Amino acid sequence: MADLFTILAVSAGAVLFLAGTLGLLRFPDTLTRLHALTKVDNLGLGLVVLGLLPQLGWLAAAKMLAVWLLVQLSGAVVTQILARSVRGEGES
Amino acid sequence: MMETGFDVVLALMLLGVGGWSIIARNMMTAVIIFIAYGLLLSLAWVRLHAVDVSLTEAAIGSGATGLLMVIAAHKVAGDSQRVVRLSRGFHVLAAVFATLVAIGIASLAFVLPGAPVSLAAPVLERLPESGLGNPVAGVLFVYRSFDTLLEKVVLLLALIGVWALARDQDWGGVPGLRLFQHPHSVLMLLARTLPPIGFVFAIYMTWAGADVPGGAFQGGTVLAAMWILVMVAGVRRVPRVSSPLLRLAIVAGPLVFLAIGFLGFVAPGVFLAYPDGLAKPLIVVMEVALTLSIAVILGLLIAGPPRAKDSA
Amino acid sequence: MSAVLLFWLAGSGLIGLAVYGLIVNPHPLCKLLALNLLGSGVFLLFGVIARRGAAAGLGGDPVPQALVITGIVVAFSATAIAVALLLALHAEAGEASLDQEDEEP
Amino acid sequence: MIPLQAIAETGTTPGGALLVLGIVMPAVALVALIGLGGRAARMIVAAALLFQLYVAVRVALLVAGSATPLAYVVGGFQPPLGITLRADGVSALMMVVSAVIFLGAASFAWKDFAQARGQPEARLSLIFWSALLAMASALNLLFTSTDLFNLYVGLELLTFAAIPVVAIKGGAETLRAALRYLLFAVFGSMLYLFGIVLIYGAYGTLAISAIAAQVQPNAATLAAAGFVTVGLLAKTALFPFHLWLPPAHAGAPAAGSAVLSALVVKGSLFLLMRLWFDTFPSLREPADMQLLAFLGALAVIIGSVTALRQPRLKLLVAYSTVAQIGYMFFVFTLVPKTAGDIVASAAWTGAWLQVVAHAFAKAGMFLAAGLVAEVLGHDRIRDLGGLSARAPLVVLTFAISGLSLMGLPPSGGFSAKFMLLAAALAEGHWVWATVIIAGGVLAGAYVFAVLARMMAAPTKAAELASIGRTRQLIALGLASVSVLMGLMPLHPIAFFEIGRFP
Repeated sequence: MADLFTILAVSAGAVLFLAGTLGLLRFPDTLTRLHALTKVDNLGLGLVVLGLLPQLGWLAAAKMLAVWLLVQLSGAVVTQILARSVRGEGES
Repeated sequence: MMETGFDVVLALMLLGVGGWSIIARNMMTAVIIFIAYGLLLSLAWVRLHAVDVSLTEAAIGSGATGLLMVIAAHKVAGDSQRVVRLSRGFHVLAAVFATLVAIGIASLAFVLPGAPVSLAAPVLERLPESGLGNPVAGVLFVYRSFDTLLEKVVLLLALIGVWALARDQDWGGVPGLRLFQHPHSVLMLLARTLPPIGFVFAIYMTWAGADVPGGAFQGGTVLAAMWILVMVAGVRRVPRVSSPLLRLAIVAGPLVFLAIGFLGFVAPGVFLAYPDGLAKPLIVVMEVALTLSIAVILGLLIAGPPRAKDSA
Repeated sequence: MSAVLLFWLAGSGLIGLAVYGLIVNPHPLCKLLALNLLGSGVFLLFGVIARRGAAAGLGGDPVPQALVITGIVVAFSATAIAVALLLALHAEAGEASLDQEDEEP
Repeated sequence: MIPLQAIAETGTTPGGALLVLGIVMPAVALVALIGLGGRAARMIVAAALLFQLYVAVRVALLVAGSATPLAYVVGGFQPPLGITLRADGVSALMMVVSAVIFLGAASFAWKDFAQARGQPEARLSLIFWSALLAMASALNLLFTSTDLFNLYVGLELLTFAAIPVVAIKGGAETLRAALRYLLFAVFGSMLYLFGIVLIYGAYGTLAISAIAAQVQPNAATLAAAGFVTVGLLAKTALFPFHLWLPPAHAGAPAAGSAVLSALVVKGSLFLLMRLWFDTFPSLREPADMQLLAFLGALAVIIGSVTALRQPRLKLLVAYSTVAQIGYMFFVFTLVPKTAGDIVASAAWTGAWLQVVAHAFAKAGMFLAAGLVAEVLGHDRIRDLGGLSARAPLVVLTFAISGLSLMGLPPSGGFSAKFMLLAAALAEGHWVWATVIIAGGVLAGAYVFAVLARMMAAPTKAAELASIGRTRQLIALGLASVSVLMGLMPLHPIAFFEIGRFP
C-alpha cells in the first residue's frame, strides 16, 4: 500500500518535472518560463517528497520536509527577483 | 544493471554539459552551464562513494566558483562581441589535438597495475587513536594535517592576491559587493529568514564532520553564503577591510591550527601530533575556528577588492 | 561496463574538452572556465583511483579523496585571484584581453 | 598519541624540527601580519627573515657536520600515511641562498614599502610583506618536503605569493602579465597533479623515497613523469613556455623582480631535479634527457638574442633570466647514471653553482635596474647615457652581475659554466658545449651593450633623482657574492652530494 502510494506520487512528481523542463525550453519569454519552473519547484518536488515519506524514518522525513520548505523559500524569492528585473528592464 | 544505466547517463550528461559550457557563445550562458555541470559532478562523486568530496564540489567547485564567475561574466559581458574569430582549420586542428589527448588519457586506464593499491586499511587501522569516525577527516586532520595547514595559508594568500588589486585611495574601504543598487524588499525577507537556519546547518555540518561526511570547509561555505546574502541584501553593512575584528576573524582559524601544531612540540613531542586522548577535542576546537575563518575569507574573496569609501 | 572505467573515460573526455576550450577561446574568462573544467576532470580521475582502492569496508580510498578536497580548495583560490585580476584589467583597459595590442612607448 | 620512543625510531633526526620551523615560522609571521595589520609589518618581517637565516645556517651546519640529511616526520606518521621533511645538501644550500637573498631584497625594499607613522594601514605595505613571507615559507617547503602532493600545495602557495608581487603596481600591462602568469601556472599545476594521480594509482604512495624504491619503467610511470615534467616546465618558464616570464618579472617592483627571478623560478626547477634525480632515478636515461637539454639550449640562444633586442632595461634583464634558466637543463643529460662518477659530480656541482650564481647575480642586476629607473625616471636603454658619472656604484653592480651571467672569471657563473663545459666535453656532447660558449658570448653582447650606453655621454640633459647609498650597497653586496663564488676551487663540492644516491 505504502509502496503503491510512493510509486504514484513520485511518478506524478516526475511528470511535473518533465512538463516544467519542456516549458522552460519551449516557452517564449522569461515570465512564462518562470511560471513553468515554479510548478516544478512547488508541486513536483512536493510530490516526490510526499511520496518518499512513507519509506523513511521520522528524522529523515523531517529532513526531506525541511529541504522542500527551503526550496519553497528560495524559489519564491528568486522568482520574484527575476520577474522584477525582467519588468524593470522592459524585456518582453 | 539499473545503477550502470544511471552511471552511463550521468557520464554522458557530464560530457555533454561540460562540452556545452566550452562552446557556448555567450559567456554568462557558459558560466551558468558550468554551475549545472558542477552539480552533476557532485552526483558523480556520490557514485564514486566520495560523499565528502561531493559536498565540497557542490559548495566550492560549483557554488563559490560559480558565483565568482557569474560576477565576472556580468562585468565583462561587453567583451564577448570582440572575440577574434579563428579560422576553421585551426578549430579542426585543436579538436584533433584535444581528442588525441583524451584518447591518450583514457587508454592509461588499461596500463595501471591490475591490483589496485589502497591506503584504506592503514587509515582505518590507526583512526581510533584519534577518536574520529570519518576516515577522510582523519586524513585531513591527523595523517596529513600539514597539507591542510598549508591549504589555509593558501587561502590567506588568495585574499592577499585579491586585496592587492585595490587602488591605493580605496584601501581601508569596504569590499565592493554591489549586485543590487537599492534595497530589495523580497531579498531582505530572505536575508532575514534564511541565515538563522543556515547558521544552525553550518554548525551541524562542522560538528558532524568528525564522524560523518562534512567538516569545516563545507560548514564554512554555508556560513559564507549566509554572510554574502546578508551583505547583498543590505541587511548588514559590509565591514571595512582594515577592521581589527574582521582581521581577527580571518586569522582565527590558521592561528588556532598553528597553535595546536606547536602544542604538539610540547605534549607528545612532535609538531602537529595531538596529546594522548585530546585529539578529538582539539580537532573540534580547530574546526570551529576554521569554519569562522573560512566563511569570512570566502565571503571576502567573492566580494572582491575594497572600493572607494563613498560609492555605495 | 564498471563505474570505475566509465568515470575514467568521462574524466578523460572532460580533460580533452578543456584542452580544446583552452586552445580556441581567447577570452581569459573562457580560459579560466576551461582550466576549472580541466581541474575537475583531473580530480574525477583521482576519484576513480580512490574508488579502485575500495577496501577494508570503505567505498573508496580516503587518502585521494582528502587530497581532492584540498585540491578543490586550492583551485578555488586560483579562480578567486584570476577573477579579481580579470576584473581589475577590465576596469583598467576597458576590456579583459590577454593580447597586448599596443606596445608602451 | 605516539610514545616518544617510537618517534626516535621513526626517522626524525636530531635538529629535524628546524625544517618545520623553516616552513612554519614565516606562516606564523604572515598570520601575525594580517591579524595586526600592515603597521607592524616591517618589524614582523625583519624578525621572521633573520630567524629564517638562523634556521638555514643551522640546517646547513648540521648537514655538513654529520654528512647525512636531516629529516622530520610531521605529526609522527611515517609515509605512506604521513609527510616527511628532509634536507639534503642541496636543500640546505638553497635554504641558505634564499634566506640571504630574502634579507637583501627586504632591506632594499625597506623604505619603499614603509608605513607612515600615525597613518592608516597602507595597501602596499600589507600586500608586499605578506607575499614575501609566503614566498619564504613556500620555498623552504619546496626545498625540504618529500611528499609529491605536499609539494603541489607548496608550488601553488609560491605562485599565489608571486602574483600579488607582479600585480602590485597596477596598470593594464602589469595586470595582463600577472593574469597570463597565473593562467600558465594553473595549467602547469593541473598537469603536475595529473602526474601525481597516475603515480598514486600505480604505487599507492606519494613519498619520494618509497616511489624511488619500487619504480618500474612502465607506461603509467612514464606518462606520469611526462605530465609532471611538462607541468613544471610551464612553471619554470623553460622555452617554449617562457612567454609569460619577461613581462611578469619586469612589471614587479625592483625588490620583487629580484626575488622572482633569483628564487621563485628555481622553486619549480628544484622540484624537477627532485623528480628526475631522487624520485625516478632509474628512469632517467641521459640519452632521452637530450630533449630537455635541447629545450634548454633553445632557451639559452633565443632568450639571449631576444634580450639583445629589448628597448627597456628591466625586460632585458628578464629575458636574460629565460636564457640563464636554459643552462640548468643541461644537468639532466650531462650527469651520467653511475653514482660516484667524476663527470657526474662535475656536472652536478656545475648545475647547482649555476643556480646559486644566477640567483645572486640576477638579484643584484634587478636591484641595479630598479635603481637605474629611479635615478633616470625611465629605463630605456637608448637613453642611459651619463649614468656612470652620476651613479657609479649602480654601474659597477650591473657590470659584476654581468660578469657572472657571461661566465667570465672570476665569478660563480664562470665556475658553473666551466664545470658544465668540462662535463659536456668529457661525455663528447659537442653541441651542448658549443651552446654553453655561444650563450656566454651572447650574454657578453647584451651586457656590454648596456654598459656602453651607461658609460656614454648623456643624450639629453635630464633631471636626475638621487638615490640612497644603502640600497646601492645592498645591490652591490648581492652581486659581489656571485663574483666571490668564483674564488672557490674548481672541483666538485662534496656538500652538494650529501644525501644523494641513496
